[in-house]
Amino acid sequence: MASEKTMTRTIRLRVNGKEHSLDVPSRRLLVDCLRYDLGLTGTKEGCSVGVCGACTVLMDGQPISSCLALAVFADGKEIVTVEGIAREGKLDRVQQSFIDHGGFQCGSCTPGMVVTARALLDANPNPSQDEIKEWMLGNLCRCTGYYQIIESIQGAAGEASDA
Amino acid sequence: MHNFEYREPDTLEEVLALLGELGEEAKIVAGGTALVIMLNQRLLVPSHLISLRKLRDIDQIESSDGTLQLGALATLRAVETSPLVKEQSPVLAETYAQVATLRIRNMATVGGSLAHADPNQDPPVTLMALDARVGLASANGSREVALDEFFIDYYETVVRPDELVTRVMVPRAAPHTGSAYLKFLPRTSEDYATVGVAARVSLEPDSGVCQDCRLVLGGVGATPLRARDAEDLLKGQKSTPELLEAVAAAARQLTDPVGDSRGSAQYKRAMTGVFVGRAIDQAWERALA
Amino acid sequence: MTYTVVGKPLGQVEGPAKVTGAATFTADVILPEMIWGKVLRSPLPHARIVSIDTKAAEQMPGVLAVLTARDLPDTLTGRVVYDTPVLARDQVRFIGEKVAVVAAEDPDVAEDALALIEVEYQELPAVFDAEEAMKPDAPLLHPDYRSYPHAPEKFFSELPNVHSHVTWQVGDIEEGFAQAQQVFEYTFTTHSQHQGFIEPHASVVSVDSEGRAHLWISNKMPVRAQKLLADAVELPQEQVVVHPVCIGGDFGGKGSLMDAPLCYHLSKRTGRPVKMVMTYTEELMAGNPRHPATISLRTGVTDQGKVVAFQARVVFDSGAYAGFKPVPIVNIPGANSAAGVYGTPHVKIDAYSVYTNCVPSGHVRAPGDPQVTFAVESSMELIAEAMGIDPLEFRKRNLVQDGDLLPDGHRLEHVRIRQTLEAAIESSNWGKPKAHPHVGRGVAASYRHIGAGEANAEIRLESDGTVKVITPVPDTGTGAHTVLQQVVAETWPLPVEQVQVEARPELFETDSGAGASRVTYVVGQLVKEMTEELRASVCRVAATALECQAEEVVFEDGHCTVKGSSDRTLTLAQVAEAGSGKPELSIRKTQVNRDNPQVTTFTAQVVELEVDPETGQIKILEVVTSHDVGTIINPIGHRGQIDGGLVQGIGFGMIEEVVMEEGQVSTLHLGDYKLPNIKDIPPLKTVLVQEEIGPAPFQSKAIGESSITPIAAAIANAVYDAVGVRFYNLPITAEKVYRALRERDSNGE
Amino acid sequence: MNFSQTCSISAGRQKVWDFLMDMENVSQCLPGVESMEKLEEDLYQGVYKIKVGPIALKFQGTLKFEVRDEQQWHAEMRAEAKDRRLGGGVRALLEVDLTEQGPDQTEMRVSLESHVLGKVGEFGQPVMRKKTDAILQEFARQVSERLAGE
Repeated sequence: MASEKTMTRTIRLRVNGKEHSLDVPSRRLLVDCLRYDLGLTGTKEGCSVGVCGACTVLMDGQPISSCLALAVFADGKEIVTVEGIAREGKLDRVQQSFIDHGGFQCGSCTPGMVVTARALLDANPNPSQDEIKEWMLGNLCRCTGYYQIIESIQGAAGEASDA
Repeated sequence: MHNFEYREPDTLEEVLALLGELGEEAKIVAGGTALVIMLNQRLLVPSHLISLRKLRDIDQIESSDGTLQLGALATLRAVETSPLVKEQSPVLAETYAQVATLRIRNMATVGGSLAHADPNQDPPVTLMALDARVGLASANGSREVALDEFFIDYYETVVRPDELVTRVMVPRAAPHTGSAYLKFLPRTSEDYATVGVAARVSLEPDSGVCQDCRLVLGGVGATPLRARDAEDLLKGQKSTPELLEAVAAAARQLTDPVGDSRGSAQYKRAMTGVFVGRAIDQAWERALA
Repeated sequence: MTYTVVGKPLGQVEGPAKVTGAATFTADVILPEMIWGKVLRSPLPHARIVSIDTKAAEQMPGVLAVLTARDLPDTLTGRVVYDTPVLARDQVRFIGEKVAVVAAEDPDVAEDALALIEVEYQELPAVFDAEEAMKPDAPLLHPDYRSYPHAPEKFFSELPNVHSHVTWQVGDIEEGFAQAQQVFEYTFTTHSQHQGFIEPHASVVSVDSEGRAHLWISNKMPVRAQKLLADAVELPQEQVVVHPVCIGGDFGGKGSLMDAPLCYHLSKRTGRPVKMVMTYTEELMAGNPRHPATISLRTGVTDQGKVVAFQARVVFDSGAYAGFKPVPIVNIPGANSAAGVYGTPHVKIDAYSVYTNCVPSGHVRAPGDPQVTFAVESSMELIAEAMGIDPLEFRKRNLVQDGDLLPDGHRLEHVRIRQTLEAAIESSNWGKPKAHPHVGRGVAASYRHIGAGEANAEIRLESDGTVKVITPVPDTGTGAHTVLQQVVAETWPLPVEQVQVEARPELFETDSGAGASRVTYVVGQLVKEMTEELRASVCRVAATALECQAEEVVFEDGHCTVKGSSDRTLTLAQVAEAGSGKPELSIRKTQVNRDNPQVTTFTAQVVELEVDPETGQIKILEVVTSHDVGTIINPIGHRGQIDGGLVQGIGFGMIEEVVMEEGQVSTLHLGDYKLPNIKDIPPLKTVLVQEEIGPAPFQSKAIGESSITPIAAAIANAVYDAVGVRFYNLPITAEKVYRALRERDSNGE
Repeated sequence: MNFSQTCSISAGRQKVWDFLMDMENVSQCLPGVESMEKLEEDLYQGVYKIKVGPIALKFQGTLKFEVRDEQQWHAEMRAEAKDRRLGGGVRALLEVDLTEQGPDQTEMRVSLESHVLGKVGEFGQPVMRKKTDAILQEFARQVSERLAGE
C-alpha cells in the first residue's frame, strides 16, 4: 500500500494571472497545492467531499471544487482564487457588497462565496433571486442563514466586474 | 490519499493501449468528482490513474440523423446548457441540471457518471427511459450496449477492464411523446434523490391511449430499474387514477432499496409509487402538449 | 436616544481581510519546517487496549514520530472536568477515540503510516442509550469519575454513569401538584446535531528552543486554552503562548483543545512545528455535537387553566466523556429553561448528564434550550387541547411576569414576553383563512439569558492618534470586534475609523472568551467604562497642552478642541505625543460579572407550513421571528445572528441528525449529514419589539442564541395544525410525517 | 449489523448437521471464500474476497467454531479478519439453528451479527448491508442445494 517513493509530475498553470511551474506528487489535491505549494491560503478546505463549497476556485472561468481535483488536473489551466478577485488592492464590487450587506460572519465560506458569486455576475449580471439560489446552491454557510448573502449578490449586480 | 502513478495520454489509442496493459490495476479518471473522493477516503488504492483529460474531440454534443450524441467527456453542465439538448430532449437537460451542484456539474462527465454506476444518480435514470445506448471502445474494437443492459450491480457495469465509455447515443423521441424526470428531495434541495423516476409516454394521437412508454426508477435498487411490468400495464391504456395506482404498485414491487440517511427501504419503496404516478402524469401532459 | 455610531450598519472590521482571503485561520498558519499529525481512532465503542504495535509505522520513510499513550504524561483534559485522555490509555470508550498519532512530512504519508499501526483490542460490553446507562446493571464507563480533577462533587449521583445531577427548583413541587386538578405527563426525545461550522477544528503547535509552546488553535476562549494546554501537557501556564487567529464558526463547539496536546507532544518530540487539521469525517465521528436528550414533563394545571406545578426530568447523553462541557456544573444549563416562558409557581427540574459509549457531546448554540423548548412548547399545546382551551390563550394565561422567579434563581425585570408573542402573532397569518388544505401554523416561544463572565481589555491612545482596544476575545464571526469599535466611538465620540480593535490573547492571563451571549454585555460594558476613563486622561493631557481646563476639552471629528475656540485644537496624535510615556494613556482592566442580569430576552416564532400528505414532505411557507430587543448596536450583525440561528434551528428541527447505530456514526460527511442550503431557507419576517432597556452598553441586549430555540417546537406545532399528527421526537423528517399519517389512517378507519 | 435467513432443506436434521460441521463444506457454500486451512481443532485461517463495485476487499483472518451443541442443534462460528490494503476489518458471529420439520426436511436458520470496521464500515454501510444480506442468502441457497442434490 504505502509505496516507498512518492510519484511526482511537473505541472504548469496560471494562478490569478501568474504563471507557475512546479513538481507535485500525483496524489496532491489542487486545494493543497494552492494552499501549501503556492501559499494561497485564501481558499479553504471544509468538507473534503465537494459539498460545502469553501474550496471553490475558477478553472478556466468555471467554478469547481478544488478538493475534488488533483493538482495535476490543473496542468495547462487558468485558475482564479479569492486572492485574484480584488485588483491592484481595490476590492471587487462583490467583495465590497459582502462587507456592506453582512454576507459573511466567520469568513470561512466567504472565499468560495465570493469566487462563485463573481462567476455568477460575469455570466449573468442581473440574476433573479431564484437564479442566485440555483447558482449558489453548492456553497454552504452556517453563520448567515443566507439572507444577507442573497442581498450581497443583489447589491453587486447590475454591472460587470470593476476589474 | 495513497501513492499512484498518474498517466495522461494524448490520444484515445494510447488510453486504450494502456488500459489493455494495466487492466484492473488502473482506474480511469475524467472529471474525478466520484473517484477523487474514494481515493481520498482510501476506499480505492489503484496503482495507476489514467487520465482522459488531455483527450480531444470526445466532449462533443452533436446530432446525427436525429440521434443525440453525447461525447463521454462532455461535462454535465455542458449537456444541461446545450441548446441542442434543450431542443431535442428537454427532459435530458432538466435531468442533468438536477445533479448535485454547479461545481460538480462543471467537473463531472457524461461517461464518468455512467461508468461510476452509482444507483443514486439522476442521468442514468432518464437516459434509460430515453432508450439511450452506450458506446464502448477497447484496443480490440468497439461496441454498443443498450443502457438497460449496461448496469449489473452497485457500482458495476458491463464495461470490461480494458474498455472505455466513449459516447452516449439518445434517439429522437417519436411524435406525441412526453418525458419527465422527478427527483424526490425530502431533506434539503441538494442531495441524492431519495427516489428518482423517469417516465416517457408516447400517445396515439387519435385515441389518446398510451402507445409506448418507459418507466425507470433510480435510487431504489442496485442499478436504475426499468419497470417493464408497470410499462406493460400502461400500454394501450388511457391514464386513470386506478390504472396509475396499479402501475405504481407494479413499480413498487420491483424495488429493493437500501435504507440510508435519505430514507428507510420501506419509505423509498412507498415513495417510488408516489413519484411513478406523478412522473407519468407530467410525461402524459407533455405528450399532449 | 439618538446615537451617531451606535445603530449604524457598519461592515465587520475584519471584512476586507475575509473577502480577499487574507484573514488567517488556524489551518492557514504555515511555519518553516512544519510537519503534519494524523490520528488513528478506535473502531470499537468500548474495549480494552491489549497492545499497540507501531514499529512498521515508525520505519516508514517520511514518518518523524509515532506516539501512543505510553509516550505521554498520564494526564486528563477537558473544558471543566478533566476526564478525557489525550490518547486512549488502556481503554477506548467510543468509536473514534484517539489511540495513536503519527507525524510526517506530508499528511498523506502520515495517513499511509496509520494503516501500519496494529492495535489489539479486547471488546467490553457497551451501552449506547443514556436511560439504559443509568440502570443498575449497565457497564460503567468511568468507575473513577469522582476522582477526576474538577469533577463537581455537589452534583455527584448514586446512579450508574451519571456524572452530574443538577436540580433547579422554584416553590414546592409537592405543594404545586396538590393545588392542581389535572396532571399531564409527556416524554420527548431529541437527537444529536453537529455545530456545522465550515472550518473543522485545527491546531498548530511549535515548541521553541526555550521550551515554550506557541499555539494557534480554532478556539473561542484562547486564554482558557492556554491554561488547558498547560495542564494537559504539564507545562507552566506562562510557557504557552497563544497566537491570535480567526475562528471559522463556533456555535458553542470551539472551546476545547482537540488535537493541540498531540501537536505539542509531536512538536516536542520532533523539534518541528506540527499542524493537525481534523477532516469533516473526524468532526462528525469525534467532534462535540449537541446532547441528545430525553425530556419527561409532568405538569399540574388548575381547572381554570393555570399551570401551578411543573416537573421535568431531563436526561442528556454526554457520550463517552464530559470534558466538552464548559460550565462548572458539568451539565447542560439550558435544562433550567425547561419550564418555558411561564411563571409557574412550583417548578422542579432535574438534569442528568450520563456517560454512554457514544460520541462525546458538547455545547451547541443555546445548549439545552432547543431540546427542552421543543418539549415544553409541544406539551403546552397538548395540555391546552386536552383541556379544550385555545393554545395561544392557554399560553397567555400562564406567561411569566415581572418579579417572577426563574428556576435558575433570577427574579425577572422588564419582562416583555407578552408583547413579543403578540407581535409574532400579529405579523403572521394567524387566524386567517388557509390557502390550501394541509397548511398549518404553529407558535412557540423561549427566553435566553444574557450571559455573565469575566472580561479583560486594554485600551490605549496610539502615537498615530487612534484609540486601540486590545481584547483576548477572538473573532468568531459574530462581529464582536465591530461592536466594540462602535461602543468606543460612540462613547468618546470619535469617528469609527479612529478606533481599532485587535485580538491579542497572549497578553492576558485569564478570560472567559466568546460564548454564552456574553460579549456585548460583559466586554462591551467594560470597554465603555475604560473608554470614559481614557477619554478623561486624554482631556487632562490635552488641557495641559492647550492651556485650558480638562472640562473645556471637546472632541470633534477626531480632534480635541477647547470649547468655544475652534482655533485651539490638537489632533489625537499630537495629544499622544504630548502625553508620551504617561501611564494613564494606556489602561488595562478586568471585570467579573458573576451573575446573568435580571433582564432576559424573549423570542416568539410563528411557522406556517404545508405538508404533502402523500410524501410527508414539509414546505415552510413563512417564518415570523419576533425578538425582545434593546438598542441595536450594529443592525447588520444583529440581523445576522437572528437569520443564522433561525436556519440552524430549522436544520435541528427537520433536517440534521448525527445518526448513530451502536455508537457508529453513519452520517460521516456533509453529503450525508446535510446542512440547510440557500434554497432551503423560508420567507422570513423579523419583528423587533424594541425598548431601550438592556444591561449591555447603550441599553442593548444579547441576540446570538435566541432565534435557534423555539423554531423546532413551532414546526412541530404547525405540523400538528396542518395534518393532526403530534411529534414527540426530532428531527421531524418527511418520512416520520409520512409514517405518522399512515399509522393514523390505519388506526382511525 | 444483524442479518438472518431461514430456509427449508430437503434432508434430515442429522445429515444437515454433519454437513455444516465440516468447515470444508461451509467454505464451499460461502461465496467469496478464497482459501481455508485448518490451524487446529475448530480453528481455521483463510482469505475472503468481496467486491463492492470498484472497492475490492480482501479479508485475511480466522474462523473459529465456538459452539457445537448437537443437543440443541445450535452452532456458532466467529470470524475475525483484516484487509491490509484498506486498513479495515470485519468481526462476525454466525449462528446456525436447525429445526426438524420431518424425517427428510429440516429448517435451517442462520443469523449473522457483523461489524465492518475501518473505511468501508464508515462509508459503505448501506451497500455493505445489502451485500452481506445477499451473501447470507446465497449461503443458505448453496447449503440447501448441495444437500438436496445428494
